[in-house]
Amino acid sequence: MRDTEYNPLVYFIDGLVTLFNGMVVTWRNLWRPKVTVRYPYQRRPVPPRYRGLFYLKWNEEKQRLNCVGCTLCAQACPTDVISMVKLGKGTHAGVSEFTMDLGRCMFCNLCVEACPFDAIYMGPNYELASERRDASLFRIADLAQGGEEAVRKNIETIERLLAEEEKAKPAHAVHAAGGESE
Amino acid sequence: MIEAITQFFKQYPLLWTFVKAVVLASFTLVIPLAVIYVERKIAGFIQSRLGPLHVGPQGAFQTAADALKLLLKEDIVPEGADKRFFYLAPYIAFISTVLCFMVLPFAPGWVALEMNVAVLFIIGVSLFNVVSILMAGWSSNNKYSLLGGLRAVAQLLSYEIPMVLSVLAVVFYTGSLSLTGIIEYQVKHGWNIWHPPIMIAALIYFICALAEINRTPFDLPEAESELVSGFNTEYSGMRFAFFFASEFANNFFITAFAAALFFGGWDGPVLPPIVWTFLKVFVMIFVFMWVRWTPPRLRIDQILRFAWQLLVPISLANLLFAIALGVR
Amino acid sequence: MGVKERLEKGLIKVPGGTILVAKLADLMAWARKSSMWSLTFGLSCCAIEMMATAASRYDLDRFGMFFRATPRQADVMIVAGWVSVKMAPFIKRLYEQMPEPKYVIAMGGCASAGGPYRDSITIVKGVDQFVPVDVYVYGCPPRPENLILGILKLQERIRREHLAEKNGLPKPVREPIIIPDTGATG
Amino acid sequence: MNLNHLPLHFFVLLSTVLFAIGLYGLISRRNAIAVLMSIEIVMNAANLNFVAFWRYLHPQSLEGVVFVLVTITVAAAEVAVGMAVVLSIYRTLHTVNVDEVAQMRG
Amino acid sequence: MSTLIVIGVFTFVAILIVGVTLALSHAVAPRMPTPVKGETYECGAEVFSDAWRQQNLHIYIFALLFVVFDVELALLAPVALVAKSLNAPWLVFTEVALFIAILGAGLLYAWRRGALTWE
Amino acid sequence: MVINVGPQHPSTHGVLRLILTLDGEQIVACEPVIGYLHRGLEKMMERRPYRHNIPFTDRLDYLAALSNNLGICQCIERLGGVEVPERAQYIRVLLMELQRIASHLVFLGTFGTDLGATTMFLYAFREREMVLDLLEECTGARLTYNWVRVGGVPDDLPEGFGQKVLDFAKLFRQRIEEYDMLLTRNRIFRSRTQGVGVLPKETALAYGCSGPVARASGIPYDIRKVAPYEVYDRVEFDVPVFEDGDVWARYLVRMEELRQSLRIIEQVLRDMPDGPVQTKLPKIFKPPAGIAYSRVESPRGELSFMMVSDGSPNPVRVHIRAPSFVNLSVLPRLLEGAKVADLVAILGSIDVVLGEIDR
Amino acid sequence: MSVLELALLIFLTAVTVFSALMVVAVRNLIHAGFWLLPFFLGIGGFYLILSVEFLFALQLLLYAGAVMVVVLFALMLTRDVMNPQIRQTNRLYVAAIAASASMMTLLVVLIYRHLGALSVPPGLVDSDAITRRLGTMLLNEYVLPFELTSALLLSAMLGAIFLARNPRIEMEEESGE
Amino acid sequence: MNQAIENLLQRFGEAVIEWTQVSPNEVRLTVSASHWRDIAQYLHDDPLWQMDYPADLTVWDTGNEFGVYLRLWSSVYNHNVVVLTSISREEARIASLATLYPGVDWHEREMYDMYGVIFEGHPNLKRILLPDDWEGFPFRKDYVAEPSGNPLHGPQPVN
Repeated sequence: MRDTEYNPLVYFIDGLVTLFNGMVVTWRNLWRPKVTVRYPYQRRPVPPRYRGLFYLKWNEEKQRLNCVGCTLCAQACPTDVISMVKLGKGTHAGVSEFTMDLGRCMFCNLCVEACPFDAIYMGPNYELASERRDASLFRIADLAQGGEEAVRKNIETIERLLAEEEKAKPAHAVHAAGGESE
Repeated sequence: MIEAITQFFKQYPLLWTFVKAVVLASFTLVIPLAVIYVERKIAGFIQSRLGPLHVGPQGAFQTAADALKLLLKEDIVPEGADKRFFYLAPYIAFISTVLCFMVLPFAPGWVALEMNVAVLFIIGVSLFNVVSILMAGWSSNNKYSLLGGLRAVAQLLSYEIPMVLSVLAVVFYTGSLSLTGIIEYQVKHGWNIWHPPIMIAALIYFICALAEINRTPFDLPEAESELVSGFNTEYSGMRFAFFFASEFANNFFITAFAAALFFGGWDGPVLPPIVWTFLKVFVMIFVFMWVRWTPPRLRIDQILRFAWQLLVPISLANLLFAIALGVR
Repeated sequence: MGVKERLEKGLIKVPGGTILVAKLADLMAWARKSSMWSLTFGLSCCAIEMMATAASRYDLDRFGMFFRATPRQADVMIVAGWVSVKMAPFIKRLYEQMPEPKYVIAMGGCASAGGPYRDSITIVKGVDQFVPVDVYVYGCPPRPENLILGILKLQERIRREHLAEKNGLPKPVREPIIIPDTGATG
Repeated sequence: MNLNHLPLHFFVLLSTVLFAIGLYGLISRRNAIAVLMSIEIVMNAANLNFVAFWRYLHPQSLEGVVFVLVTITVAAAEVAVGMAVVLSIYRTLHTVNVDEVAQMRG
Repeated sequence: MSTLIVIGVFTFVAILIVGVTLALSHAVAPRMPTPVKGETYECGAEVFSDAWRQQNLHIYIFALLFVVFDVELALLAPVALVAKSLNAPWLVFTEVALFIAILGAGLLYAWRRGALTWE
Repeated sequence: MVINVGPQHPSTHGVLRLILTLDGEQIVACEPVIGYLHRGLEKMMERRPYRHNIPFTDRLDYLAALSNNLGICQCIERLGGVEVPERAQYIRVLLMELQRIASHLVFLGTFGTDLGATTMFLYAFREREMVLDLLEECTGARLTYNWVRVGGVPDDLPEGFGQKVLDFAKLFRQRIEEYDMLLTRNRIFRSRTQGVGVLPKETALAYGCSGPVARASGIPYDIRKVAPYEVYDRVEFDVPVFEDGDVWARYLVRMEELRQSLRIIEQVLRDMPDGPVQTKLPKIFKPPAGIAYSRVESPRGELSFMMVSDGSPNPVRVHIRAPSFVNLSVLPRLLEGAKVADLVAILGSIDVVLGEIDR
Repeated sequence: MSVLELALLIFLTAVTVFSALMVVAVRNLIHAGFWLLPFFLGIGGFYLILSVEFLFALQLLLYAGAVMVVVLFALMLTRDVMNPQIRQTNRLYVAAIAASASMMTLLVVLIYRHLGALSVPPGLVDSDAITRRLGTMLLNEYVLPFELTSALLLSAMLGAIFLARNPRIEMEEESGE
Repeated sequence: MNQAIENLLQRFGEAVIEWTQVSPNEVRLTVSASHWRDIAQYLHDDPLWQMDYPADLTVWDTGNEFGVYLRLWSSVYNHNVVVLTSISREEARIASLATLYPGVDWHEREMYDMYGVIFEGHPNLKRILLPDDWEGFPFRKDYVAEPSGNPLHGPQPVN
């Protein structure tokens, strides 16, 4: 298709023909169904693996969040997105506060992969625009599956469990009282 | 009712002229809104998308919102600019367009000014556009504007010649320099387009018209990817809107001119003449847009080479062809 | 001086002028929000998503938004990507060269808050440190839907700004809010 | 009186004034292009005079218009060649100043 | 004469419409000039030389060619007007052909000279 | 006349700044100014454990994030002597080639826009969305996938992925025909690209150009053939090489690579074995001291990572040989004597990504 | 004469004379170039008053269009040797004023001496007929000037191309051959 | 390849401190910095080597010294050569290869930018990625990295 010599007339006719070819393509596309998604009124489903805003999984059976506050995710994060306050100790430990800063998040999934307790997930929520700069800051109530209510129940459950544990092991009574250590 | 109003105004010719002027100038301002909307919609459909959709029904008020927004935008005049000419350029662009519309017959008798040399007048007046581009490009004191302006002028001038030559072929055929005369000739003798020399002339005219209204493949004056926005880089708000408006009004005009020259103007069965004019114009505008959204653009040297090495010789030869066949 | 005052000076004396002014101001807000031309200006990853937003699938033209290459004809600057100290003066200048009224959308975590480059020595931690930002679109990079949501939020904001102006309230502020360190362990 | 019945001396006087203005520019301008521009003024004044005289005195023959036609043609040719000369000078001597060009010639 | 008045009125109205619109825009649009805003746009960079500098001379040849051909068109226009009514087709054809041929020779010369191609 | 193009300019593909000296329409000299996206990524990587650096590479060449992921993972694997399961290698190749298609489609679209064919941009992005849908389904992200790990890939392909890819391949072959009709065969497009920005073979070699830029200049330099990695030595494909070295040749190389990628994808899907997709590795990864480098054929050319380890959990040095960085350095040579309008064609044909140039 | 017509006439005259003055007097030559536009249009307006529409169209096409653009191009291309601040007049400007003033005086005196001969009413003409007759004449009586014009244009074109050619191309061509 | 290596060792002797054959078509050479340019020139010119393609050049900082890494490829033989050397951190000077391999021009500028290594004989050694007025060389191990603040109003607190 490479041409060597310039001939105006040949070029002109060739130009018209190839232009017509192109116009056939555009004409064909004119009648094709449109691919546009009318976003605010119409949404595409996101695939199950989609990595959007992450959330803390709520365990209906145990009535608590799966998170035990082990900070493995925070350690796995390249950009220090996650910080948390651990609640309690031992097998029944949980989190009382879990904060993430979306402004730094790369949605890289490393934290999810690092979590051995199946506690955090990157969910399908991608609508993160806001007029407020601090909208990037997500506290535990925003992240937990079930919201404020779940957090309250979570703390209740864990404190109850901790209290039970304390009864079972009176030797460690001194430490379990406050339940606040990192 | 309309008769009465017309009758009333006809008693005061000056007032009547004034009314016509206001109507036509407003038309020049309003028609771009329609043309731009159609253009964006067609571009959208060609490109597998929907185009303006959410402002008004099917996005119909989109261009009105654009115009209103431009009205509300700050009007920046760069410090380094040659202010006087910076202010003046949009005026000239707009005047040129309005004066073109002035001699354009929309339907029998629907012409603001019957001129014997309308064709020459149109060509002359459309050269004002060149001056305004040169003015805008130069006075902005911006390198992109200047380069864009010079390119635009070289291109417009070069394509003016074959365009006028193809128009002259029509003049040889119809023996009239007035648009009304040309259309009336066609009403009597059939459309010009059916004659072989005029077909070639129409093709040349079509190509030149693409160049004159800066459509791809000749959209160099505002070649966005090279010279930012060409000669109107520094223009903002309403001043830019006037360039934009006159460009799209020119788009309308150049197709209406073509309709008058080649396709019998208002001539057509059943429907009223004015409808025919608009029908022809919008069909042609559609073709223009269809072409516009297909090929890439040419380089400036290729554009000029194409005009002078091909279009001018062909249209000169075609002129002789037209004389040989048309002058009997 | 606001548009309203200027209009009022001329119109308020006419009976019914107030209503007219109010209607006109509504119209203005409508025009501003339904015709936001954006500056062709992409920095990095987010710019590709911005292009994808303008492309067929998401089609910004639906909202009357298209890209203008020169800041003189743009209303919105979408800062899409991280901003280095070398780039910041350019962005500032481009912002300054846009005509009023103008809006800024910070697209992506980098433009909003510095993104993952929190310990980089050359990345500015959010463009709101030198230009006022109206809408922050978080995500890395934000999905096109997310950007469209940001644009809708901006439209909402324009409407609200206009309402505030109409009711004599102060405009919503556009000052940077520097959030405190979340105390993460590095 | 109608505009169509203006006295002839109006046109003659007008073209005289324009001619004088053009003459002034012709002599006083230093830039070669400006000199050419002044020549255009002079020519236009002359054209106006031709047309006016033809229109008033010999409207039946068309010599005045033909003459103007030729003048315009010549003027265009003159501009084309003149500007080419100026640009040629500009490229070689890097000036368009008439005086300087005259000095440099020797 | 009346033509002049009509053209004058149209020009006047066009100016008026542009002027009124611009004035309206001036009245309602905000104005906040700053020194940076007044600077020439240069892709965001600082301005380092003004645009009023020498341009490519070659573009000029096209303007010159345009003038020459424009004159030719102006001369052909009245001929085209009467060609049909003259009832002497071959006379018209030969004269116009000669006219065009002379100019065509010039175009050919320009072409051969390389004036129609850009460097 | 000195003219400044960029950093904000529609056709500089990001924030490249060019200071052009013009004589009329002709470019006399060109000085690229880069670094407007510099973020000291290599330095940042030195402060992080090896595996934390993988997501950062997404943001290098953001059009081909997976190639970058693969590059750094291979480098770490070589440093630590990690074996990759066979199925993971196949998945990697599959994703790389899908990625290559997506990246070349961006090239096609932006190149079209630069030359004025705006519709091409929208068609290319329309098809790119299809690829992105596939990649999103597999990896969970649209642009910054982060889907290669040291020792494999994080997860297997989703259910029915192969069939979807094959369906796409079938449709895409038709669409390539359409692109040819719309753009490649177009006379205007050809006259805009043929003979423009000619890069002779010697210059391309001396400047170290790689990828389509080198292959268009007659250098058969494709890492997939020269130093095969993963399973590229088990699939059949051709490396398109053109001798002309102009914009047109660079364009054709990429168009041909689209077809070759489809070919590879089909073979990979046919041959893919079952098995694990990831090797188990210790929590804290400490490779032995040494220097390792890996080479990957990214859509833009030879992407290589060099890592220096001293046995600690963090690398001593990570160096990224970004193909765009090297390819861009030849731009001043290409632009000498070109016209202003050719600038966009030439720059577009090099297909730079500023993210990896500035690092 | 109606008030409007008088106003139009005064306006036209004023524009023509003023813009002509600006062309010769303005320091910034680009401005002077742009001032040519109203001047040419003004002259065209007088052609309309004299009811020669064809000449008006010609004036638009050739002067306001072509000549204007060429002059502006030339000015822009040689812009770098012009400084809008410096005086654009030479030492002769006093002499120039004197010359043009005396010329004008002479002419005015001459006109007044022959005022009687000039006070004739204009003949009636049909604008369209003029154009048609012009075409006919160009094909019959004035066929020689018609063809000669073509030759003149040819020579102008040749000259212009010869002069404005780019020396760089020439050199390349010569070295290439 | 073996013949080529023998020739090289013979030609430069002590200057080649160490060499290993990594794979059939890849050699890794450790050379002394003083012969940097000569060896590169030899590899470029010698008909048995013909290393005409500069693939990569970089510098790293071990804290004690700078290592320099050059990778070349031969389009004729499809051979790869990695040339390593080390230079002292105080001196930080080495001969430039930019005139020999234009492709390493920008690499050398970048290394100057980041490490302050001066490539002697480089035609245009100035900063490339960082702003021209940047102080210090940020990739050096002893560079105190302060996260950046607002570039237009001086440093600001960083979150």
